[in-house]
Amino acid sequence: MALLEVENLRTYFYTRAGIVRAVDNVSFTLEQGETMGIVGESGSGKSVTCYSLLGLIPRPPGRIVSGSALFGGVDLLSCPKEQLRRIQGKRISMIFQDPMTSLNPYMRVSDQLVEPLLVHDRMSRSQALTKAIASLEEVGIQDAANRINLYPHQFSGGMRQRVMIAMALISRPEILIADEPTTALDVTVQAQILELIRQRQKDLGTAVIFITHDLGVVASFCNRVNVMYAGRIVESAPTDEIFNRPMHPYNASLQQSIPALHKKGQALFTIPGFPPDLTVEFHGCPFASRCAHAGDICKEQDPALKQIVPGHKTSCIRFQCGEIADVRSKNFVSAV
Amino acid sequence: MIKVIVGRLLQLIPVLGIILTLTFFMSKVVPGGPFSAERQATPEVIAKLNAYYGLDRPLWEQYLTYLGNVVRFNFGPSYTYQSESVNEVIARAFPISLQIGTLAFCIALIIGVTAGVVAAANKNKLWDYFPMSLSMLGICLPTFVLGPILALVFGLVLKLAPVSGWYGLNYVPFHPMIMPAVTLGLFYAAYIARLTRGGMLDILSQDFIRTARAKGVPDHEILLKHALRGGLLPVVAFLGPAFAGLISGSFVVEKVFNVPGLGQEFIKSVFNRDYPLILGTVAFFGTLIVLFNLVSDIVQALLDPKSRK
Amino acid sequence: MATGTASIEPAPIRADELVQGTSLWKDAWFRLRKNHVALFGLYTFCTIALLCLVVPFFTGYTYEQTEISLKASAPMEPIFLRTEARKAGEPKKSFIALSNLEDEFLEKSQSDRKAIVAKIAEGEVYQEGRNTYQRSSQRHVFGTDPLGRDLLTRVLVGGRISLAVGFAATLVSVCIGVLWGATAGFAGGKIDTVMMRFADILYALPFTVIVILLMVMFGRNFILLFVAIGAVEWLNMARIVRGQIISLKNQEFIEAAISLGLPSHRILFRHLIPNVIGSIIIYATLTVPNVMLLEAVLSFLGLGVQPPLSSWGVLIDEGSRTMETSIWLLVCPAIFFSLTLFCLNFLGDGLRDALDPKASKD
Amino acid sequence: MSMFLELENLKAHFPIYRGAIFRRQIGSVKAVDGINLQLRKGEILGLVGESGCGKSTLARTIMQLIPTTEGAVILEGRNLSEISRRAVRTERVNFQMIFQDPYASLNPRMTVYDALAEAIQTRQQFDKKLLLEKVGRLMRTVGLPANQMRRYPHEFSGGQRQRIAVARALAPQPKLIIADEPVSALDVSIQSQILNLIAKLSQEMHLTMIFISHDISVVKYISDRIAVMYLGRLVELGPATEVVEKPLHPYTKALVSAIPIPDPQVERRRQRIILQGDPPSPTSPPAGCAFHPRCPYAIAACKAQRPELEQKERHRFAAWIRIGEI
Amino acid sequence: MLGFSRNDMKKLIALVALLIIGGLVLFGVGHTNSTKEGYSLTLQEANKNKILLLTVGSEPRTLDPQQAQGVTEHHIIMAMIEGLVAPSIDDQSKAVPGMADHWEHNDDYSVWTFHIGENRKWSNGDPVTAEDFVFSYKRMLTASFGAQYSENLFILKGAEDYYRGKITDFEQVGVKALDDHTLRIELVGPTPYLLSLVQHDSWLPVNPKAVLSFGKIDTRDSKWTSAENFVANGPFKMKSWRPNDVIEVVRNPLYWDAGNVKLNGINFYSIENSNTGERAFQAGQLHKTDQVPLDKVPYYRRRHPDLIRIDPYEGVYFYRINVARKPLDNPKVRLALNLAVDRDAIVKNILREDQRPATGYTPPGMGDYQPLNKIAYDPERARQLLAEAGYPHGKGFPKFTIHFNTVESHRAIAEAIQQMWKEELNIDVSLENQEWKVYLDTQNSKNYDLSRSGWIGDFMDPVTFLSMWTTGNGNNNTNWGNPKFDAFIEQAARTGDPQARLDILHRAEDLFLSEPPVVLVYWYTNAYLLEPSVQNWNPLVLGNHNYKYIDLKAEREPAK
Repeated sequence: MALLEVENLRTYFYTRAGIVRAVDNVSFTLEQGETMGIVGESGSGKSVTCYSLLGLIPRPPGRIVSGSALFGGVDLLSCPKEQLRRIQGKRISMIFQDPMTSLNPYMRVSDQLVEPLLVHDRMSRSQALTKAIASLEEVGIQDAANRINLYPHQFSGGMRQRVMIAMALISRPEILIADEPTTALDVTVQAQILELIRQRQKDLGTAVIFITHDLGVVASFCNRVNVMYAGRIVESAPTDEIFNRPMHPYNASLQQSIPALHKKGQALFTIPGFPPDLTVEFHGCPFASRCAHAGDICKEQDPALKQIVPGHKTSCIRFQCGEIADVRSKNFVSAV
Repeated sequence: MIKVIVGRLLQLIPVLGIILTLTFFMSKVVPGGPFSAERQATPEVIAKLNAYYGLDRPLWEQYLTYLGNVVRFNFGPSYTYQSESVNEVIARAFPISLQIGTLAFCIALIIGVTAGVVAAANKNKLWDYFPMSLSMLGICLPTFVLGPILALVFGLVLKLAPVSGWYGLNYVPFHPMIMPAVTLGLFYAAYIARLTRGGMLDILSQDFIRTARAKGVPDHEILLKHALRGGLLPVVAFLGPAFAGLISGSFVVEKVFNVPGLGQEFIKSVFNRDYPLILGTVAFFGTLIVLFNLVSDIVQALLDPKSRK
Repeated sequence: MATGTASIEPAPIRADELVQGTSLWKDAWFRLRKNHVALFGLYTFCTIALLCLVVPFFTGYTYEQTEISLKASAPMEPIFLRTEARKAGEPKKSFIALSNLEDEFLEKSQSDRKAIVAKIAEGEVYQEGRNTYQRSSQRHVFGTDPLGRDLLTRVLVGGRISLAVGFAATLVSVCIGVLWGATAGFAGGKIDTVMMRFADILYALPFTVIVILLMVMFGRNFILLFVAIGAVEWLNMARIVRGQIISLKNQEFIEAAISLGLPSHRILFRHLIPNVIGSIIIYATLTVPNVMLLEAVLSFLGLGVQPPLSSWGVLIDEGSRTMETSIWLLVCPAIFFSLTLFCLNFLGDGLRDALDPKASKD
Repeated sequence: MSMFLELENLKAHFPIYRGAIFRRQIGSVKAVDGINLQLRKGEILGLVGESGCGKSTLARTIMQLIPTTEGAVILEGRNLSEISRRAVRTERVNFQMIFQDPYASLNPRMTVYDALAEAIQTRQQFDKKLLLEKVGRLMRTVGLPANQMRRYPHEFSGGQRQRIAVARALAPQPKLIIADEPVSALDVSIQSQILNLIAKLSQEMHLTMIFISHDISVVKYISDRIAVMYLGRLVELGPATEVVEKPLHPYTKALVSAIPIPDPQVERRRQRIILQGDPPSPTSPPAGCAFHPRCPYAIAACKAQRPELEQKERHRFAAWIRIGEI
Repeated sequence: MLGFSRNDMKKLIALVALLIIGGLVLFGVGHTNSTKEGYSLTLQEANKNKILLLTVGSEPRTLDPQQAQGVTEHHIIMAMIEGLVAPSIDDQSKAVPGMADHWEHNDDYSVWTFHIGENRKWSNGDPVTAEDFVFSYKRMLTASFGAQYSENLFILKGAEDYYRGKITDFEQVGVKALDDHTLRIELVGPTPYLLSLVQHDSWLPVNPKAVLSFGKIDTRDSKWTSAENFVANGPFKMKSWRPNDVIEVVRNPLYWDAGNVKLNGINFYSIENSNTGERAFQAGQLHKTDQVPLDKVPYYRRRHPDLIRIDPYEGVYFYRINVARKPLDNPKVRLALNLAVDRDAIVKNILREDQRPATGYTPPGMGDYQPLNKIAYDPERARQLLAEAGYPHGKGFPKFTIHFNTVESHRAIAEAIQQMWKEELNIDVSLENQEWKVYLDTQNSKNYDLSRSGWIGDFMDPVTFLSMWTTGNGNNNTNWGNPKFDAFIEQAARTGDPQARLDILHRAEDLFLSEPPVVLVYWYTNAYLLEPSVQNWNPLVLGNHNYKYIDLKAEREPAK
């Protein structure tokens, strides 16, 4: 049985401008110990998906409209608050994008580190502290015994993200959700952090849901990738497949527009237009208006994620029907 | 830290210098003298009195002499209290204001912070509007209305506390300072409630609260452990001036409950043209404000690790 | 510029084709409209202001017109006309309230008094000595004050004064505070240090002192009252504006404006100040009730407006003294006063939520 | 030949004070510490480096938004650091900046029309009708529908806002544009639109540009030459493709290597250089070569000697003492 | 947002409750011990212990009788310092022995001899001697001391010359200690009202030793009046003085008539706000208030007539008219203004304390002097006079201003009068209230049109009211002056026959009121609240109560 099974998750935000369908019918499964990437642009619903799982959707205005997320027999979306709380930080942990704001600036690092242990394991403070120092050392912070008493602002960005990781992993969770953990960091530090997460995952056997907008990071890091667009998963496949055999035009276009693949002077491949306004209810494929391959059917029929080859699903209707075989844009010549 | 404190204390010197200078000349410009009375004394008597207190000398000379005395912490004799010096007046009246102020401060803090926290935790729900409306009463009714009403209800109807004066414990366990303090405290509670609510809402929308929730920290712990410390920062910034205000600005309450505090003393000194006492109290209050601002800055620094050095 | 980019010159733009944007103000207004409490505050406040402005013309009384024989009469209390025969000249007419008839017939027994009053109330003319009594059609919705003046009119006219003081003083404080704070914040460096040090010193002056000294010094001039209060209240405004300006100053759009070579005054007035107006409005909304309270305290100290003009502060002060005997003298102005403060405070809080850029998403 | 823009030993230091009463300077943040650069007209220079390395400070120093501590910014032969503030103001139309955050770089209280009209009028006053026309044309140039000009920035998406920002920078018809991370806040699919726009416009209008980014692949795509900055100093300078494909300085190597490539096979094969630790603080930079604490090739001499930017090959410069050795 | 679970709410409330209770306990405990010693009193306890609790209004500025200026000080000093003679229990025109056992005077009342009793002692044990009085009067007349009431002693022969430095030898002043127990007073003219005069603060003795041990004879801010240093010769001596709160006096065992003193002590509270005082009275914290809030008067009269007392009082309330200003320089205008004031209505509707409408200037009760009945409400005549003065129907009458100090009743009266003149005479008047000292400044510098005033008599003789209106008198302040009036006053001072003297004063006042520089309003009464348990508190015109007669009924009074 899969570790986590999410089905038909819908999370809407009821705002003044209208109902934002931030996550619209998302289903996926996570296996033990695997690293699953969720890729998408900002506003595609990748963070909201994970926040929904941990009950972190601010309500109002957010509300989980439907769906289930089975984790060890418990439905995370409908279980009592208290039960969910006992899972949060204990069996499922999360690290966030911005280490500058995600640590409480008014509390010592030590107090924040031991909190999951105190809250969940009823450990004594001194015991918890020993464990916290050990976990800080494990994420590569030297002189942990002293530095644990500092405040977050006394750490650099990379160090803070290490603290976040230590804190998330301190109670050895089964799932780690990493929400763009490297986006706010410098490229050189980003590499360190990725390496660290990879390392810790190997040590602890934790399953990781890795949220990012950077296809490059996905390529180096994940076993399996879900590509999200406009609140839906449009393609889901093992990493190699995603890159070598894209089955959704959006995925393909994303890869094609990366500057590194272009020659100087050659115009970059662009996806025309903008992502759709999620407050407007629309029919058909949300990507249709920007898609080079779109046909009439795309605007009429609601797409559904379908498995094409084992482990590889796409929601592209025309691909499903076999109308197109290569979703890549023709007028693009790779430089690589 | 100590350097900062010393620096701030040294700032007192120019601040007081300017305050005293301003007040000195301002009070001299005000019409009416300390010795005018309904039954007018003869010009000779007035002249004698002016000579006695050195008020016949040129203004700049009076000013210089005064500054000279102030440097030696001698604020001169009071004209109103003929057997007391300004220092003695302050020494006897200030402890009373301080006691009332402190109690009022505690009341304001308890009511205000509680109301603010409850309101912030229930944003835009009944438990937001209810405590906020309740605490708002304190600033919607002037103290000189709230005071008599409290006196009427608790003093005359319920007979729980004396309605006037400062002479000990008539009604155990209620002390005569409770009612003035409550009146005063309610006024500040409203401000504190509002600041707490704002500060808490601000903190509660921060990313690190989300982190704490992701850790599975229970709600009340998030509120009291994670949010309160940062949420109270704006309150602390307000407390310095507020405490100074509580102590110096309590004259209305002191008048209503006939408490012999310094606030009343100050107002009287202005009405009596008791120049030394005006200057003395103004200087004293000025010092208090500077001091309490300093204290609130220190507390802020203690609460906010980022500003600590 | 961009010559030859478009091979076909597009048709000229017509003004009516332009899509009109919704400014942040409109946006904030939409948010405010969602906030029922704030909206209630706004509407109630407007209603009160409108009442104060218009109704005194229609009450039939003026605020200073005394009817001293009437004394304090309760709201809607029946009022009798007493006609006193005089030795020479016209008979003298005066009004008397039902409750004050007791004074007139003090020596009579209670049952006698009751009978007489009932008779007059039914419209009969009652004669006693040189006086005749009959029911009058005069009505006082809020009753009258001890000098027999119509309380409704006085409360509403007093409201004009209080609101005028509140707003004028706030205006003064906004003008000084914004200019001072914006200049200090924008100029920065030594100018900033000097200007803010000066404000610090004023801040350390117990501010009620200054107002009292000013009031004592210059008498009870109406204009001066709010100038004095405003001149004292601007300090906080200056601090807030300065803080905002400093944080805005480092924003990229200000750097962009500087990069365009715009003159300082244009940057200040076109780019910086419009962006702090939100804070200014919020703080101003909260200053108005503060000023009104301060005016009330001054009234309590006997430093308020000149009689026979009154303000809510004066009326409440008078009313609080007669709390036990004629409670309406306190309640009527206090309701107006408290309601206004309540509304302004809630409106201020609502505005804070509405104008807060962070809240712009929901 | 005289250069379009010359930076001569440009320094921007921020003093650090201590003490409440007697403030004394106890040091300075050397955000920009002696930069020498020349740009030809029409050239696009890419500037890469991590956050805090002084890229943005350099940009603002050139823009005269931050006073220069030392050195000179010479634009078309005029030393901007020496002329009066008033003169700088009139000079500003000639150099414009595009900022990183399209949400912060536009005045939220001004409509697009107001913002662009203001920028256009810095060079010349126009009557209302003509102005409307010009704003409309400008909007079309950057690919925005002209009928949207009465709207406010918050009504546009991030990409559209960045287009407005580009339009505003172009409005005074500048000769030099400094683009400070113009695409790093944007989504991948939008990023390429803006990059295309900037590339197209700079070519058409023959703009000289300094393009700042932390993403070496973006810089490589858009610029003619690349300058790599580390802790306020240039460590490498050279033609774009060469610098990326054959980096000379170990820091450049690390930067190139740190960028994940969206190809799992390549990623798996690739030998990555993972630098240790964080970039040091510019308050107290390490002695000698600032990079030595993180450098995998550091030797004792690196601690002692601060290498200057030297020409190593044709058009290529680097500041590394072991350049011939490895 | 975060929702509060019920459990959390409970915890929070418990925490808050704990804090509040903790705070209260802390403060309670902190104060229980410090204030035990007999300082707290309820009315029943006070009755039982015979301690009178009363308020005297504002805080006294000093308890040095020779510097005292006001009624407040006087009421407290009365308890501790006794003059040559003392007030009687119920008749202000009579005097009972004080320090003087008996006394006599010559035929024209210009030389008086007081015989000081043998058993008269200061509270420090010293005997009271005639020399003490001489010292006291010398102190009063020492110019550098700056006593406000020095003038009161100018009726002593040579006193004014000594004060002005024309003579330096005090021996030449008309006060002599013939021996330890005989004091002879020589006056400049006949003074039949001397016995009333010497009860005034300015004539009270002080203990030379006490005064001189804390300074020189002319030291003003001397410490001798503080609680521990005060030397009394009256029925009570000082126990404690907490400024702005309370002055406690207790029975003086060395007082010559100590056996007849009924009370064990008096607490004089200073409660400035009359509403606070009234609340304190209601709450059973006071036996007597100094006044009744204006609006409470009808309430008490109707509901608790047993608690409210309204005594006649020797004072007149009027407006000063600045006769230097047009058109107020015209006596007809001034008379018209007087005649258009409906005093009855003011007294009946605004003040309601049984004040009498002032028909003349000098109030009733000044010995045998009959008050004048000259000014009445006669709007018809007022209009006529105004027309004669050139302002028919108030046409062309310039707008003028009434100045008054900030007190509610002043305002109410001014507002009423404003309205009356508007209605009766069609004259527009504006009001300006001023803070007390500014008001005094305005009045003293004669920078006003009309200025509210009042005058309280110091002793039982019309002179205390009329002498102020002589030309250029420091208390005149109206620019009014009439040589004829001055001559009358001068003549009265030289007349020894009491009746003839009063006639002259009558004629003076009549002249004064025929061209009045004042607008008369009313003659004062003194309304106050008094617990029925207080005995022998009789209405006295000057309000001088000899506290030794006052007693308290120990039993519980009927509930209010």
